[in-house]
Amino acid sequence: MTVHADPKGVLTGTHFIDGDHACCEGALAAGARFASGYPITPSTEVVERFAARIPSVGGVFIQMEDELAASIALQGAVWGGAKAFTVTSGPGFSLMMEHIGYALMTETPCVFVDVQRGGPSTGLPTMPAQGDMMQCRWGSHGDYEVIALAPNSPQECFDLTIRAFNLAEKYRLPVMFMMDECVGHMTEKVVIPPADQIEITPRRLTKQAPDEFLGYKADEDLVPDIAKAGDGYRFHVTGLTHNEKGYPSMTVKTQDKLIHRLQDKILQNADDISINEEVDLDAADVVVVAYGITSRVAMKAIQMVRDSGQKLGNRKLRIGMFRLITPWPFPDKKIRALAGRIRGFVVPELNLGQMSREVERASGGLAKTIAVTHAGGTVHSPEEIAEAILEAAR
Amino acid sequence: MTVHADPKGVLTGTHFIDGDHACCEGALAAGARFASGYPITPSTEVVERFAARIPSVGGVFIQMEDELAASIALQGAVWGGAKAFTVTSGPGFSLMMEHIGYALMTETPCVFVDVQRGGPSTGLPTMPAQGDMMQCRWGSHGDYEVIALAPNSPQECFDLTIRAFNLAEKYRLPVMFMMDECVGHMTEKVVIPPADQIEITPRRLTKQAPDEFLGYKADEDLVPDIAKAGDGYRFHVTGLTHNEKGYPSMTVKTQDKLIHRLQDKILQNADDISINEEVDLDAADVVVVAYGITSRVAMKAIQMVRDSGQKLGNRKLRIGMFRLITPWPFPDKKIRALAGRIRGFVVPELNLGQMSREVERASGGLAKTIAVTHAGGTVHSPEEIAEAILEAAR
Amino acid sequence: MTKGNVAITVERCKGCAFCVEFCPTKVLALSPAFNSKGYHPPHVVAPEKCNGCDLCGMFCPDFAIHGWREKKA
Amino acid sequence: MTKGNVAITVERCKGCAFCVEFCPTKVLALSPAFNSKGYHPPHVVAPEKCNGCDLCGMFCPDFAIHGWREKKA
Amino acid sequence: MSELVSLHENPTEQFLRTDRMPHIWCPGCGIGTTVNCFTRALLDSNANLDKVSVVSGIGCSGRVAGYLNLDSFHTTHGRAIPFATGLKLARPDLDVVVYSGDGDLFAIGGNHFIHAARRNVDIKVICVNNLVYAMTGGQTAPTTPGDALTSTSPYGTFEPSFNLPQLAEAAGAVYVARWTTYHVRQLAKSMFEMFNKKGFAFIEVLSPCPTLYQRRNKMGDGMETLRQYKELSKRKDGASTSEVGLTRDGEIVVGKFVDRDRPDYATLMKAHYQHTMGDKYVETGAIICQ
Amino acid sequence: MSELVSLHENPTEQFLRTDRMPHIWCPGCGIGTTVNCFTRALLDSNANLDKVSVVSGIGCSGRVAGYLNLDSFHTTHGRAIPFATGLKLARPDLDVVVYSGDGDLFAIGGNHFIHAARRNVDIKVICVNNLVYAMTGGQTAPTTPGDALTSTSPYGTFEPSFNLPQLAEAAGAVYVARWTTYHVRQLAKSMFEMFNKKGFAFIEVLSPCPTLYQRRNKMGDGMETLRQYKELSKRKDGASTSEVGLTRDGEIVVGKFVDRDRPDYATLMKAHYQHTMGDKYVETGAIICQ
Amino acid sequence: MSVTEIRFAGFGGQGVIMMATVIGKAACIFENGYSTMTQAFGPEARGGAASAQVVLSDQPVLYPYVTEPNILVVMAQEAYTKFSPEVRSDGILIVETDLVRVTTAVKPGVRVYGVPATRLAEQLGKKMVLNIVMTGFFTAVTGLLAAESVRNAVLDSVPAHSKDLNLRAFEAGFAYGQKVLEGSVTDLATV
Amino acid sequence: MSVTEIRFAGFGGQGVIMMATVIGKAACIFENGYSTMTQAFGPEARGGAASAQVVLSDQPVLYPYVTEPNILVVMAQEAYTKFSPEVRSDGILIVETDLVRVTTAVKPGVRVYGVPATRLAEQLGKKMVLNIVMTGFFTAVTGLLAAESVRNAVLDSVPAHSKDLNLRAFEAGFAYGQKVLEGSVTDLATV
Ligand SMILES: Cc1ncc(C[n+]2csc(CCOP(=O)(O)OP(=O)(O)O)c2C)c(N)n1
Ligand SMILES: Cc1ncc(C[n+]2csc(CCOP(=O)(O)OP(=O)(O)O)c2C)c(N)n1
Ligand code: SF4
Ligand code: SF4
Ligand code: SF4
Ligand code: SF4
Ligand code: SF4
Ligand code: SF4
Ligand SMILES: [Mg+2]
Ligand SMILES: [Mg+2]
Repeated sequence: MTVHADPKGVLTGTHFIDGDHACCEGALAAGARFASGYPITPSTEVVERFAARIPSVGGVFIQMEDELAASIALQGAVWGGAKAFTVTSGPGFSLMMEHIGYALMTETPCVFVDVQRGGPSTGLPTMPAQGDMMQCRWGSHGDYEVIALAPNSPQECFDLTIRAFNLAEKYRLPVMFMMDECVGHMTEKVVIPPADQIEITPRRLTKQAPDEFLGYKADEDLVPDIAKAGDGYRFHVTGLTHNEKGYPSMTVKTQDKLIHRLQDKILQNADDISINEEVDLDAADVVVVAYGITSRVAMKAIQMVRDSGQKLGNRKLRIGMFRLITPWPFPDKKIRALAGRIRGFVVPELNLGQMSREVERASGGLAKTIAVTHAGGTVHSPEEIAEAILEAAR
Repeated sequence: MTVHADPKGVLTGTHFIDGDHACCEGALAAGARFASGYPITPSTEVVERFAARIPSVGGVFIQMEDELAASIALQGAVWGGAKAFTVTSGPGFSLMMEHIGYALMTETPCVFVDVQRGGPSTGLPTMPAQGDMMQCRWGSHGDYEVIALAPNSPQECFDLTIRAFNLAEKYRLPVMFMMDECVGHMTEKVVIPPADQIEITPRRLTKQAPDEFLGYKADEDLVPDIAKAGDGYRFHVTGLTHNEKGYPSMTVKTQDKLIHRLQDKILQNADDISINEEVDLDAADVVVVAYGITSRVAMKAIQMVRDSGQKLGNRKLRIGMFRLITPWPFPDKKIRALAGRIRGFVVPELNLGQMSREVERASGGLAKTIAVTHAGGTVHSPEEIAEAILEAAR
Repeated sequence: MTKGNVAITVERCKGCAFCVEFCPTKVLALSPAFNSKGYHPPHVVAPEKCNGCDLCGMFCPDFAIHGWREKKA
Repeated sequence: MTKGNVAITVERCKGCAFCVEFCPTKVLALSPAFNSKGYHPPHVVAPEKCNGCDLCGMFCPDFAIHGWREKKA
Repeated sequence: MSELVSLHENPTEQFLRTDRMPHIWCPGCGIGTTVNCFTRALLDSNANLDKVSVVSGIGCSGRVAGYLNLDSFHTTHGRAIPFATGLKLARPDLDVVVYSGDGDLFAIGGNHFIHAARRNVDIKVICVNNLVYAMTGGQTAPTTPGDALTSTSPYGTFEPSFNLPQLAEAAGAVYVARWTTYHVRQLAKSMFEMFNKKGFAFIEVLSPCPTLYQRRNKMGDGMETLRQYKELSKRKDGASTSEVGLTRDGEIVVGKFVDRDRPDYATLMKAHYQHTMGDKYVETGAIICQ
Repeated sequence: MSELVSLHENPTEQFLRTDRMPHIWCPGCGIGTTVNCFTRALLDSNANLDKVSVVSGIGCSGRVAGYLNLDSFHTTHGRAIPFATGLKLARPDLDVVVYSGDGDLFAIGGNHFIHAARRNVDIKVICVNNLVYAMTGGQTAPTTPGDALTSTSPYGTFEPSFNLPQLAEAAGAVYVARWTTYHVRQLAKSMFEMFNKKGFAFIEVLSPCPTLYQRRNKMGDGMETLRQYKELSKRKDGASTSEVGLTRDGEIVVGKFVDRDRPDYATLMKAHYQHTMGDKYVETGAIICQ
Repeated sequence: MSVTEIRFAGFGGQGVIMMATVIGKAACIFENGYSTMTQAFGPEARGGAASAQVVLSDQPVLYPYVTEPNILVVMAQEAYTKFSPEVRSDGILIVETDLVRVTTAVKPGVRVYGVPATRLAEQLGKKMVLNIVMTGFFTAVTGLLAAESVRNAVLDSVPAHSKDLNLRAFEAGFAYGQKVLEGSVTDLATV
Repeated sequence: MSVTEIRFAGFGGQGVIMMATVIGKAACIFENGYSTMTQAFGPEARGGAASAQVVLSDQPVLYPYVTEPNILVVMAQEAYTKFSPEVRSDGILIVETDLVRVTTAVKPGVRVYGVPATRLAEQLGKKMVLNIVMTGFFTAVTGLLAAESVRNAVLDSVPAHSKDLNLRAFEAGFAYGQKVLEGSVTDLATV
């Protein structure tokens, strides 16, 4: 069964809009009809557009009193049956950490959008960074895995937001949508296809009778079916360690089983979840690993090096690009395999080295990793990255 | 100049108290006279004791309305001149992430205590885990380094709390004190020395005149001197990117300089900050890396393996222990050096693998890393760890 | 007066005596016996006085007792 | 009447005209000239009327004007 | 009689997750009593129980959701109200009840309380006020009155406490009442009224915590507290909320203090969009994804 | 006259970080006007300026701390009050003023406001109420009245807004007043009074945001708003706070509404410990580490 | 690969962002190119400076920011001071002649065009459309995009009720630009 | 290395934790050993079960929890049911005879001692001191620690005003224990 987007939410056509607006359109196309937000630069445009669009589509936008409220109100809506999301930037994302953990623990399908700006703290509110990449993986207490996507253009803000919602439904979890200020505030052409060309993953609503239903008993793919409020299932949802019925069960055994399942439902399905853009990897000497806006600057750097005709021995230096479209789950195996056949990785990021640590770890010493760090506020100059490429080739 | 603890706060003598209480006594001995808290199991005993002790020592405990308030009120007190701390556990720690970032950015010396319990979310409120180790490193948005300490006994809860306060003052930053429920709720002998044997790092109060003073111009050790309110310095403190005067300055250059200094003041002083217990490393075949309560269980496992007379070839298997007393900054160089001469690391943790990733990364493929994970709720059985030691030796 | 009845789930009781105290007609008393958890549950000492008002049921924090009126046939 | 004075820091002014409007004795008017940021700052059109009440100074959001009374020597 | 017993079920029984009994509440704890009243009110209201959702925060009182055999949500500490707000706005067809403790709703959750009251979201809030943070071991709550001993006020509290009805009224609640667990019939009736009220309704129920409040304050057990409630309570319907503040052992004013009409959030929203957008407005009932 | 000009300095000047001028506020923005009143009040109060701390949250109004040449703290969004609470409790010798915006103090910061008022912490809170979140581009605030256009309410707001004085009174503030930036003399006087009041004092100042509130709502520039303030304001000292709610273009009740005495937090603490602990209590003035 | 970098700068309220949007849109939607538009945000920009950047290319744009503009459009003196040194030596500088005084510091080789866009807009009865006047002028003097494309982009970007007015504004600017090219007007204040 | 694992179990309010504290303290402060005390926390324990564990050793204790107790002290039937299977076959089981019925399921080899601690405490006028009675009894029948050490630990652990009462409670339990050892009382309810 293929489910298509509800045409009401789909603004089919060609648009010249920024990443924030495109993200909102993606959410609408994906079926999101509820958003709870709290304004914060540079993310507010997403909900501003939602507020403007939703009354004529059918649904609710509510501006809550703070990010704590914004990050839990959507979960109430989801348990009522809605597809829902919330949107923020660094300081607000920090405030949402407890509720990201709650969504993970209760397996609430939803989307958290973080448009990254310069940090830490209030930092550079209007300028780009990619400093929350580790936060989206580790920022809530306790242990878990996450899915995160990182678009590099307004078009991808649209396309990947839909994917984020679909993954959220398929795996019953909150998906982190990690934009950066540059992509969020950059206006480009965005093509929105007709609704019937947009595939939507429906909620995994249980088909069992209320008295048989176990809201936390997983299927083979490790994901349990879900019920929504009002249908007589009389289910219970808790952030405490719980058994298959959803009841609190504070035992070591229940904990072990639950926490491992939550981890494994991502790791065992990583091949389905993970997408990466792989360019010229086959015989590469150096591979640039990048994501978000930085991947574009990196591509420019690669072109610069190529154009300059750099040699390795007496042949042309070969440079590949591995773009992390889903930084999490991290593609350990692919990076490891690459490490075995190249000289080095170059990892430019608008932070002091976050995903580069993962590249370093995953490559297990088989290739060197050069982090091209940047404290944020703008993007790299292609030259910096080009230089690192040459260094990696040496 | 050696500064000693103020005898008023020091409960000299031999006590049979738990880790939470010992932590409070450490804070009092270190000179903490202000605490803002919000109750949460299994950390509340720390502030309960503080509330009982402080009126007869001189100072203030205030129970705030939530963790957001608790994690900023102490910073107000610090800028007034007090030494101060706050105490929480996982869910509250998640709520404190924004303010940890604020303390880092504003270089506010203080201590955040996290008594770790089972997570994620509400999880196992009364049972142990070590699932917040990566959170304390990466949980706030933007990029930064931190100092974290992990005691493994009530005695260390006392001793290392003093060290945490001293490091906070020396490096002008918030120090993370990462206990676990087991250590926090475990009662053992704690010896509190006389006040004149306890060394205290005083605040780096500026000696400059108000009109010369620059609150964010660093000394050689990359740490700036500080002023306190009320002394005529008329200083400004902001979480925005700021210049040496403390004024907002939202430029790429200021950001670069500031963020790198904040990172480097930890990394360049890592040798002074980092302490680790190194046992039998010299000719070790396998090294167990552990911290907190797990380090004790690991030690028991090591004894078990030794006692069982395991051989490597025709000599006894040699097992070393590397205890992370300061998990952050991570001892990259030491682990790398060890990796070059051993067969493998065994890293037992009460989580699904957090510091073990760092061991893996830092070892650069020179030795294997076996993570002995545990979802929490209790500690490992020594047998699990022993088994991993044997595997690492193979 | 309408005839009332009262039923007690002894094993749920935690012996708080709310039912005993607030029964308007003093139908109940705490039993000297223990239930398996070591609490003294109530027992009916004046069944004829029960009017089935269910005040005992509304007070009981452990859902261990309730009263009701017999329907007239 | 006490003699008053008024001083204007032209370059700080953003031309809101609060001072002009709320000067009780109509001492000021917006100047047709621009300052370097492109705003019309006020200028004094009736200096003799100024009583130094400093209402202009209290209204000015840009700290660009203030009035005061001459101290009697 | 024994026959009849087996024929007749405790009216609360059908509302309970009996597979989770016995509950964790202590002997003489008042939380269970409030649950009885709640179930009686639900019965009287003839609500479709499949359409009732209960949302709790964290605390002893927060465990109510887990014991009620309804769609139930044990959320995070302090956040029951915004969760309920999201649920209610997405599902106007549901009755959404927030059932939680004084610490949860008024310490960490205070902001959400005043904002939901301001918006007049159509949710029903029941606060079990045991004057303390019980679950975590008996710490001072913003409701702890007068000079009471708690684990974080070992020499007695000195902070002024909130007057919850006054705060609720000032923030905008349309229905405000206070009872104690001694007032079982009145409480049940008040809960019933609340169900029939559109908008943000609030009931405070004073409830004994013999284990962590009464014992530390040498106030005896649950029974002694109920006797005290009986003695000290004075019913004053319509009392000015500014005059119903609680003290350590003074008069306890109970009754219905506020009962007023103000359009609720969803009604305001609908009317506003109809007015400003006309035909372009797509009104939604329940928001349920395909 | 030119000679005199150079001899006489703008009284606000000494309070300014002149190296940070010009400030970022727009033409006709009212925030600067409130700063004038604040500096006049400080001058009149004869406060030792070295002992005055200003704490702001985040927002256009939150930038006040950064422009005042005092010890000043630009904290996180919504958290100025708890920061100020810590500072004041550690340093009772300081005057601690919280100076921030309506969104900062009453949206994200609402809980801290009511709790600090309840505790009666001796801090002075000035709220620049421009009816909107200005810094982030003009979104709906919990103070946005009636049917105003904002960037997140593109068809107009429909949510009821807070009546700030009523909330402040219900939560426990000892001094509550409201003015507009038209009322410069009254505002300065009120700020002066506030400095002399022990306990939690609150002043709401309505202030124009021509860029993001007035313009979107076709209400003209700052000047037009000041004229409107003048026209619509009605002074009613001692008015019941429940009757001073604001509407989109209705009467603006200004004046001092509450001025009562209640011991502040530190006084309560000290008295309580003296009473309960006697000699064992070590009273602290300023908490300053060695 | 041919890339054109354009910066538009002025102060808040002049519609600088809209100009950039129209040009960007014209290129990527009404012609078959690629374009990326970014804008300077910032609290420091409250009621102050405003600027936007467009990069046009015949291939997908990688680097999103303008470093050395081929074309600089300025509508305020401060903007002129700040940005004019950046223009490439073979570039084009377009100024609002009533608001900007062109100093001699302009690189030799830079072609400078001026238009009294505000005045022209006022003549159309609505000062607000000065940006569209400027857009028309830009279209004429740069010859970068077909007038038709830009015209469509204008129509696509403004609210229905003001389409007419904006079209007239565009034409006024365009016509003025053609005249300037013909040399029949020169209207540059230089210091 | 000699390690002794002890578990104390009963229900809330019986002072189980205090017993464990006293024994742990006696060992590590008043004798020259090491001891680690832990307790079971938990919301599920509200007014319900309470238990504490002590590990005594002549070297620093590494593993903090009790797995197979050498000594089990139980003061409630539920605790008995839950924990008695854990006792080592050469271990000691101590019960409050009025509250616990010892079933035949106890491992052979386990020595069982009983004391009506609650009754003895009531005879002293304060039911609350039943735990210290039990502690005295424990000291006597296990012989693990010097009576003097435990006595000191008791005095060190109770508030000043109740030192006397608690000392008497300790002695009562201790005396009873000595009598049991002598065989002069047996007071065990067995099923
Ligand atoms: C974020 C967070 N902070 C703190 C806690 C710890 N905590 C759990 S319940 C509670 C207080 C509950 O008090 P109340 O709502 O009055 O409920 P009661 O137990 O008294 O019924 C606290 C502080 C938590 N679970 N989460
Ligand atoms: C945690 C967090 N959330 C959101 C923001 C974004 N933010 C900055 S200022 C502001 C609103 C300010 O409104 P107000 O206090 O009324 O100040 P104004 O700008 O109107 O003077 C918001 C939402 C932030 N900085 N931090
Ligand atoms: S009210 Fe319930 S729990 Fe209490 S004594 Fe009666 S039956 Fe037992
Ligand atoms: S039903 Fe009424 S009369 Fe009967 S026992 Fe219960 S309380 Fe008493
Ligand atoms: S001081 Fe008073 S009278 Fe003089 S210009 Fe200013 S407002 Fe007018
Ligand atoms: S009030 Fe100030 S800013 Fe406004 S016009 Fe007068 S001097 Fe200029
Ligand atoms: S601790 Fe208090 S509130 Fe919690 S269950 Fe026990 S009596 Fe009730
Ligand atoms: S946006 Fe509004 S509040 Fe902010 S500075 Fe401009 S006018 Fe003032
Ligand atoms: Mg409570
Ligand atoms: Mg505002």
